[in-house]
Amino acid sequence: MDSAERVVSIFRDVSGIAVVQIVAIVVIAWVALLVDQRVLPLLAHRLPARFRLHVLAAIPVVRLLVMIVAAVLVLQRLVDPTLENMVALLGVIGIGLGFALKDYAGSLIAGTVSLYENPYRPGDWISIEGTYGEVKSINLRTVSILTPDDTLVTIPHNTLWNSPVFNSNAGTTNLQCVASFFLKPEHDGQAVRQRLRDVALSSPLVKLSQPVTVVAVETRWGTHYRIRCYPVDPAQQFAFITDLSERGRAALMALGVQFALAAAVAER
Amino acid sequence: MDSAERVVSIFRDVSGIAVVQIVAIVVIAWVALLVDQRVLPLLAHRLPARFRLHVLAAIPVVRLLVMIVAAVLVLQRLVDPTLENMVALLGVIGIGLGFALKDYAGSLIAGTVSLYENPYRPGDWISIEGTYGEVKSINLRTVSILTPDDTLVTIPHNTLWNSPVFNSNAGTTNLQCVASFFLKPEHDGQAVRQRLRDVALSSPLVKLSQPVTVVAVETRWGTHYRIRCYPVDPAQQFAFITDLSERGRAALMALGVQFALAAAVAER
Amino acid sequence: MSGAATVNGNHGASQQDDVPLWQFVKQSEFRLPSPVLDVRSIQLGLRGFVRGLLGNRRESESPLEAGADLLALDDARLARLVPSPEWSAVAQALSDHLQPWIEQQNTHKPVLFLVGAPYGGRLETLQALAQSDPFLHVRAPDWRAIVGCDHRWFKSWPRGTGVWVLTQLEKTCLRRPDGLDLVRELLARALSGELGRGIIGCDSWAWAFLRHVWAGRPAFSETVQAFDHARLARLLAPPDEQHRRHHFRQADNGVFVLSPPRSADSLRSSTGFLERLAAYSRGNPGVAAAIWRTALQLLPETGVEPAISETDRRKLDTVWVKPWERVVRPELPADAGMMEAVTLHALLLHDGLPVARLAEMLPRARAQISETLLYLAEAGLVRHCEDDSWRVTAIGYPVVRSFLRVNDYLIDQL
Amino acid sequence: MSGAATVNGNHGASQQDDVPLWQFVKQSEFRLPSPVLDVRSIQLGLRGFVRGLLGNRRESESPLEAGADLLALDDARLARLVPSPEWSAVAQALSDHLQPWIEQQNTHKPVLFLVGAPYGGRLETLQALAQSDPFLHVRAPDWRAIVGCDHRWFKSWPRGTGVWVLTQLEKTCLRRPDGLDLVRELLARALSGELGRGIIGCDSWAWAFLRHVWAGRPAFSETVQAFDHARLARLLAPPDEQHRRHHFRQADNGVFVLSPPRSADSLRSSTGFLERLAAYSRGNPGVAAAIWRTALQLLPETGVEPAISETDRRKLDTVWVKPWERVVRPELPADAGMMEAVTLHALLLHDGLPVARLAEMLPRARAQISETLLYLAEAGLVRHCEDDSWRVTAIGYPVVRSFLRVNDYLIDQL
Repeated sequence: MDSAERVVSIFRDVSGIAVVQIVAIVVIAWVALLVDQRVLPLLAHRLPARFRLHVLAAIPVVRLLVMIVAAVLVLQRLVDPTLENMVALLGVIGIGLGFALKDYAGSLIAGTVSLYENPYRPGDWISIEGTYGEVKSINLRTVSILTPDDTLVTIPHNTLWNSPVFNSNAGTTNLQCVASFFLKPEHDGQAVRQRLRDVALSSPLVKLSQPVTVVAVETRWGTHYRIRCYPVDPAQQFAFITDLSERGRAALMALGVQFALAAAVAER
Repeated sequence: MDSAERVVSIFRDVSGIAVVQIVAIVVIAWVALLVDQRVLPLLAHRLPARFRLHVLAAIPVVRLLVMIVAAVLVLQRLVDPTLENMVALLGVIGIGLGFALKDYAGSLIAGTVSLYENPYRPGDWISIEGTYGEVKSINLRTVSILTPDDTLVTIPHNTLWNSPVFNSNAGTTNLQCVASFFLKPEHDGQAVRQRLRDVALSSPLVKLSQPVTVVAVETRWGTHYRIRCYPVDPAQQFAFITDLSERGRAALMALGVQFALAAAVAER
Repeated sequence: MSGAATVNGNHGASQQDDVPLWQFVKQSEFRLPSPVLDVRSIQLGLRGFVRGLLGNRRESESPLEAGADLLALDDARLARLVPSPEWSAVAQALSDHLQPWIEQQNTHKPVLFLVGAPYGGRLETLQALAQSDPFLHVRAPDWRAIVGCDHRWFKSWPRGTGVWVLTQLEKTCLRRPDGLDLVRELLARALSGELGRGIIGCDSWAWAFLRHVWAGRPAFSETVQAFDHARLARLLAPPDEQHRRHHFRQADNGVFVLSPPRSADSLRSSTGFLERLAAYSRGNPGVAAAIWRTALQLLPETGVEPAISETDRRKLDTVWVKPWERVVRPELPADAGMMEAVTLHALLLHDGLPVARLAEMLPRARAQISETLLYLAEAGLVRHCEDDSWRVTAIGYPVVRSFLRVNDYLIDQL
Repeated sequence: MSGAATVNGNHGASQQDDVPLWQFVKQSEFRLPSPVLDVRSIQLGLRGFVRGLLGNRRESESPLEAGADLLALDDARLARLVPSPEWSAVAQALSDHLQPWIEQQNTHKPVLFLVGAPYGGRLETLQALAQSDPFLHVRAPDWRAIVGCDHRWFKSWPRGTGVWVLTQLEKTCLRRPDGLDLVRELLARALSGELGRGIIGCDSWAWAFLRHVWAGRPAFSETVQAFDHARLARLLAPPDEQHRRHHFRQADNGVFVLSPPRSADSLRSSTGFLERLAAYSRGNPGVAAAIWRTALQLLPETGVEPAISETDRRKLDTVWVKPWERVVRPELPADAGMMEAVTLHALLLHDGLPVARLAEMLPRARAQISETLLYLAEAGLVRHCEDDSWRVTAIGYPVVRSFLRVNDYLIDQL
């Protein structure tokens, strides 16, 4: 028995096929889909806001269920449900699915690799393709990041293959924060640096077990000072930078140095 | 026995399949996943910060383990675990995986090439696609760079194929630092240059076995001086530039020259 | 200076041991009392757990009548039973310990630091020392002098041949950007020998912070050695009164907590109470004494009964000590967060601060800081002192320290 | 000037060798003592290793009674046993060495440089030379004159027909942006012959640094040749006292470290100690003498014993030398980092500096620099001198040099 004959033999004899039944199934499924697509949204908009989202979320699920049930019922009427037939059928479907699932499988594998390589862990503050936030959960296919704007970003693990991952704390609670100051060049650098160091040391949120450094570099529009230090809790990084900037500005004003301001050009 | 028959024969007889067992395994796995996803995060948020990250990091690992165990247990009940059967099954899975692992393999090969070509070694300060930092480790698929902001960047070796790699010290401890000064053109150039050379020579962090040079170029917003010299330790490059800028500014102010400030355009 | 100086100055006649009561050692030789994890306490804990499950109380063991109400002691009684150490004697011991350094004109050690945890007795010892003869007392600067980095303070430095004593280095700085210059100047002058020879006392929390300000190492710092249970027993033993001798027995089983002096009427004299007290207080004598005070109870004196039996007499002279599990220690409120942490941390770093100073340091409004302080005071963790500053309480210090530790704040080394 | 001038001026009668004790050579002819890697020391090391494995001590070899406590020598004894060289005689040797240059009116060599490592005797020799007759002493400028590049210093240059001597070129510059102009001016004037003929002494560290400031080559620089073990033996041998002759024997095996003068009572006269001392000190006589001093020990004199036997007499006159492995040499603290390195480097470049000058050079606060200095002083690497400046100690110099070398700082060539 060669393979072509076997494929044909899977199907029942034409006499056995209940055409009427199949047509009925298709029509009923079509009506159910119509109801799902049209009636549920209308219903949802009449419900209070709490339920609306749940009802709307149910629409695609119901659609998928209707389709699967219809397909199974039709197949049952087309194919003789012996074990051999089912296995062969599943094999054919499997190959098709395989191609369709290539990207999904890639993400799943990337997810597995990410567990081994640990470029991000839940609780890390990472940046992928310009999106910065805290890793909330690592799912099978994706990683969920909560940005400081409280936006949940779902990024497929796939991006791992070709994009760098910036991890600010890499599994520890040490997350460096940088506070910048721009001054006109005519000032006492040593005094400014010492004072900015004191600003960091005297912030109540600073983690003193990590180093505090102040670096300066001369730019075209003035001297750019950076305080590099670590907050006690990574979640407080923005409050910490705010505190540093505030104290730093006040301390520099008390020292009598002048701030350099670049004339900015709006890009957008 | 041709291939179709073999595929079928892999499966045990229907009578042998413990459907109840399989359902039980799936249900238990599902409950375990639910506990993993819901209970562990709750637990983590009650723990002090030190433990929280470890517990959160365990979630996806636990999930993977549960899934693998469940899959193995189910397969065991579906498939007769003879050697032939297992090889055939793994072969099918292997082909699927092969497609998905295309990118992974590419990175692995690039990693091997990088070991031979040495564009970066651990300890080098490199810049790839705008990310500057010290190479911390070279892994199979990626290279890990620690930026001055203490951010760990994981870059796939893949980028090697299409992007240039900037290596500042190339396996030595000689890493050139540049300190810039912008002056109004009305000044004694020779005195300024001599003084800036003395600034570099008198920095305690300078590596005197490497040359110290001072170059100047006239720009639209004034004279741009650059001190080029090497720190004793590449890790101190920012402290070194800070020290040079500070001494340089003080020395230039003592000389009575005026700094030029460009009406710069803010980039961001 | 090698080894350790001793003082046995709590009261005249007491157990003469090999180990001195107050030991002064280099900071690197500081050893915490060993944590209590011996077989006996696990045994006891298991037995208690099983009893708790079975629900039977162990009245049988208790030497007290069922339902006897024990009362907490009033302040006068407490002062008699748990007297504070004689600081002048401790200061004498410190002086003896430092004698080699004082005599040897070693120019590369112009100053010595004495670092001690809050309530560890360091401040009182140095205050007593500064009053004694070859020592000169240095007054702490005003807070305005700190903020302004007022060098006139150095002008008023005591001159003379003696060794000067600055009792509180933590009161020469404020943790704000303009509050660290004076202490830096002080350390620069002191270490270069410009100010002569001196002893600088510093709170262990301020010391940990100042090491970052100044990048110093604990090379020249001495400290009070932690009190283990044996030395705690000697520290807490009350002086004998004229005819009454006090017995300290544990309320649930009658075991003598402090071994009865000069008598052997009980074979069991240790309950693990003092071991746990030493471990919990990290050998800090002030903290241990404060917890000890709250653990003491008396039977109520039932009026004037003339025909009181000898047994009852002894019972009245017996001070009952609560079992360790029932000693009420303050706890951090469950919702304590960043605000509570930074407030407590600031109080510890400065060894107490008034609200006005706190408000200049913390990035919150003064009303919110006051509210936090009252909330913490309610929990028994801080108190408002006579000089208008707020301090962490002795009894709350261990729990505050561990709260700050688990939240990654900078903690002290002692 | 060809060859090398000699001086044998340590004490009158001693071994007359072909090699002079103090040799002055061109810097290019400077040769370090050969490192000790001979067969014998490997043999000894192996034997010791095997003995260590087998666990048997070699008390049998020691000429001392077991348990005999050896004492370190007091300063008076040390001064007698290890006298400092007679610098006037060394200066005479230098003068003789320079005679051809002084006589020959060679205009294209107006100045000569004498470069020497710290403690190498260069400074003392030049100071003695400047006192002797045809030489004129040039005073070093004040630090304010250096920073201000004050040309009045040249006005006060000694005039006359003699050769002037500037003993410390390193004291004419400060390593700060405004501290290098004066030395540049000085070198320009001196090399052009404007100042007449002179000898400039320079520390080897400052010399290495000034070569970068001035882009000079070591063309006219002379130096003191390194002392190998043979010359060290002659340098360290004490002068004979009236009736007592001292023997220097190694404490663990009794071998004579310095060969006993005019006697042949021991065939073994070398233990490798001096070879190692020469290699470790890089032939620097000051450093070698400092380490030698710490290695000497005596048996305690047990009161006045009249009936002392001849053997005992000799034992008392014997100075016991610790084996090289047991000579305590200072070490860099394990946590020494950038701050320690830059501090030590600045001290070496300027051959000692006060704290105030250091603070102007290093990018740290004064308190931190003071603390670092005290920390290094504790480790025995620096000391505070009478003129308020801090210097690297002779005994700590080798380890400081190798610390700076492995950390890639600029080191000297000697």
